Amino acid sequence: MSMYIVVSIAILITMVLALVRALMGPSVYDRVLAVNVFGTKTVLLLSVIAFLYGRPDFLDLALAYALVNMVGILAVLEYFQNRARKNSRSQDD
Amino acid sequence: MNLLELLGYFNYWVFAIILTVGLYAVINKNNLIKKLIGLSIFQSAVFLMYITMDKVEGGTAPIIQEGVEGQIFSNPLPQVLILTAIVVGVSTLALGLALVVRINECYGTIEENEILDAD
Amino acid sequence: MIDLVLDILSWILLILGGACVLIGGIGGLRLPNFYARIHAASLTDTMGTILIFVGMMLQAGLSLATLKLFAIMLFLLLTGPTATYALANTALLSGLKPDAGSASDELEEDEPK
Amino acid sequence: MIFVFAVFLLTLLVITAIAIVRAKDLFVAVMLTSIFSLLMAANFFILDAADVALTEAAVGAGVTTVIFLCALSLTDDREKPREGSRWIAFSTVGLLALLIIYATFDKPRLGDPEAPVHQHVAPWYLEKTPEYIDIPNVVTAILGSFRGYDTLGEVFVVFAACIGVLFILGVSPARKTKEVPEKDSGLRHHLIPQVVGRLVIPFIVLFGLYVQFHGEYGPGGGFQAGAIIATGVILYALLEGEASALRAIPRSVLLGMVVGGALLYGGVGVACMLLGGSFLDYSVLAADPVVGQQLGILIIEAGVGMAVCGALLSIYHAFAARERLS
Repeated sequence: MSMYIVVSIAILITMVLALVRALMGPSVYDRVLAVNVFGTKTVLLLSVIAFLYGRPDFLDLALAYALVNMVGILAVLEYFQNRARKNSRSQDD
Repeated sequence: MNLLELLGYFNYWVFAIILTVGLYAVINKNNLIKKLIGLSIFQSAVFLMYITMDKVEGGTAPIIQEGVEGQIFSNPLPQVLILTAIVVGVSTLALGLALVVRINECYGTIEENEILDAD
Repeated sequence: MIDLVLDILSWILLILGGACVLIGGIGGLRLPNFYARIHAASLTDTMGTILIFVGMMLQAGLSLATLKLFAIMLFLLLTGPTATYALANTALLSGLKPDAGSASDELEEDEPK
Repeated sequence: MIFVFAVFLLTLLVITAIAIVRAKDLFVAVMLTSIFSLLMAANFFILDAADVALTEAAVGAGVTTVIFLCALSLTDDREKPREGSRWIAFSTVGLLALLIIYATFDKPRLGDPEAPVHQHVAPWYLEKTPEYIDIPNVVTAILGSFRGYDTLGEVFVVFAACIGVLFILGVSPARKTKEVPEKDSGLRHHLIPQVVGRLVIPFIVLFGLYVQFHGEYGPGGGFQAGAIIATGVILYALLEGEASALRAIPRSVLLGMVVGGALLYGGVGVACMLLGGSFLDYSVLAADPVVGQQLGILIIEAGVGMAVCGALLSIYHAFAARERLS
């Protein structure tokens, strides 16, 4: 049981570090990277806590995050791509 | 009142702070999208309060396990209310954003004071 | 006897995994520029994930939980690096140059066009 | 120990909320919102609300971010600084916070089994679910059967919001410039996301179906499943361009799903009335009342899943199509 606690403390500290990076920036990409790290850390934390509670049937949650997390980052990629295209078009006009 | 008992109220304090932070964004920001973000923070604070109330000491999620006797379950009712509210929250947020997009097309800005000046 | 060995093994794996996650987190905060920080993030995304999940799988034994843990690990290993790739690509296309000469990108405060 | 984790995560939640409001760049605010949602889900999970955490996971990580980013690329992502004093708002809000904190001292403390919430109705639900409905997940039982009216109302709110978005964004934009050519749309030029995305999409949809039909035994149900499947289709739209996603699932099918899901739910209620029961009383659907209840919950969950999935996808397409045209 105690090893789960040790691991979750490590994950929690990493979450804080990622949050600091997300708040500091400096570039937007750093913030997006921090969001990504935060997402994977949440997956780890949820799985570890499911074991800590002794109810491994709740791993579904972590599975949902593992599958869905990438969509947000890809949406960011498309957002930047669209913005670059819009900027280049408005320069053409 | 010892420390642990005080910490028992911590969830409610966080609820109060997040609620007012969201409210601040709604009343004091000019940007309409920022207002909507504030509204969704406000909403999350309410979710947090409901879910805080469902916790029972030593309890577990209200899913009955076969072959385990004498389990304490947390209160399922607030969970049902909030579960539906989250999805409804996203769809109403989308409605608000749609309005903002249309406003931006008509006025060319999403700052509230500039819109009021334009009228 | 087997139980004890499994316990010790999963202890070691979980501790190592926690250490990897932590090192990656510190790296993500301390390294000087964006492209360097991506490397730190990849450490937590891959090595930390593998070690922690294998450690938990050893604890779970042969059950549905192990299968789910394996699935989560697989998807994290697939999606994590993809997301990082997408991010690095975006940054490069938007003009954030990986410059070996300058150690810091603090000057590029505003995001490039 | 878990309790300490909860305090820790809640502190991070407060910091994130303040940072969101302070952020000048709206894109940064949206990114921080997704961290906020992750923290929220972890807190829900620690507070024993597995179903709610799954909903937050399904909605917060994918759909919310995508819709926000769509709206941002249609408007402006810079917030203009505000002139004038903000002390009035600040002091009002601060006073309100102090008032609420003062009021919380009358509340029962976290986890108190004697709290008034736990005395009424809820014990009855927990006790009677095995007898009347006989499914392990009490949350699904309450959602589908005991408080079926409530859920019906929520489904109609989602339906109405979807119709509203379609009305507001359905008007064709005034200034039409040239459309983005199809081969440039989406992330077609990025090989790695393409390959991995194509690999992951079937699993997302499969997991969505698992959540839909496993909702009676574990965390899950129609709301979560609808959101997860919608996320899978949105991923396809991001990779292949919005137009080809619309070709795969046309708009009429999406609208049919929204209307059909809501009608299916209402129809089950009417069927119950025709079979001699009252509205949404599933016991009459089969010879054995327990089997009837289970059948009813299965059907209405399917209706909810269809309606939510259709609504979220219609909303996404309404935003994305506008982006493509303007």
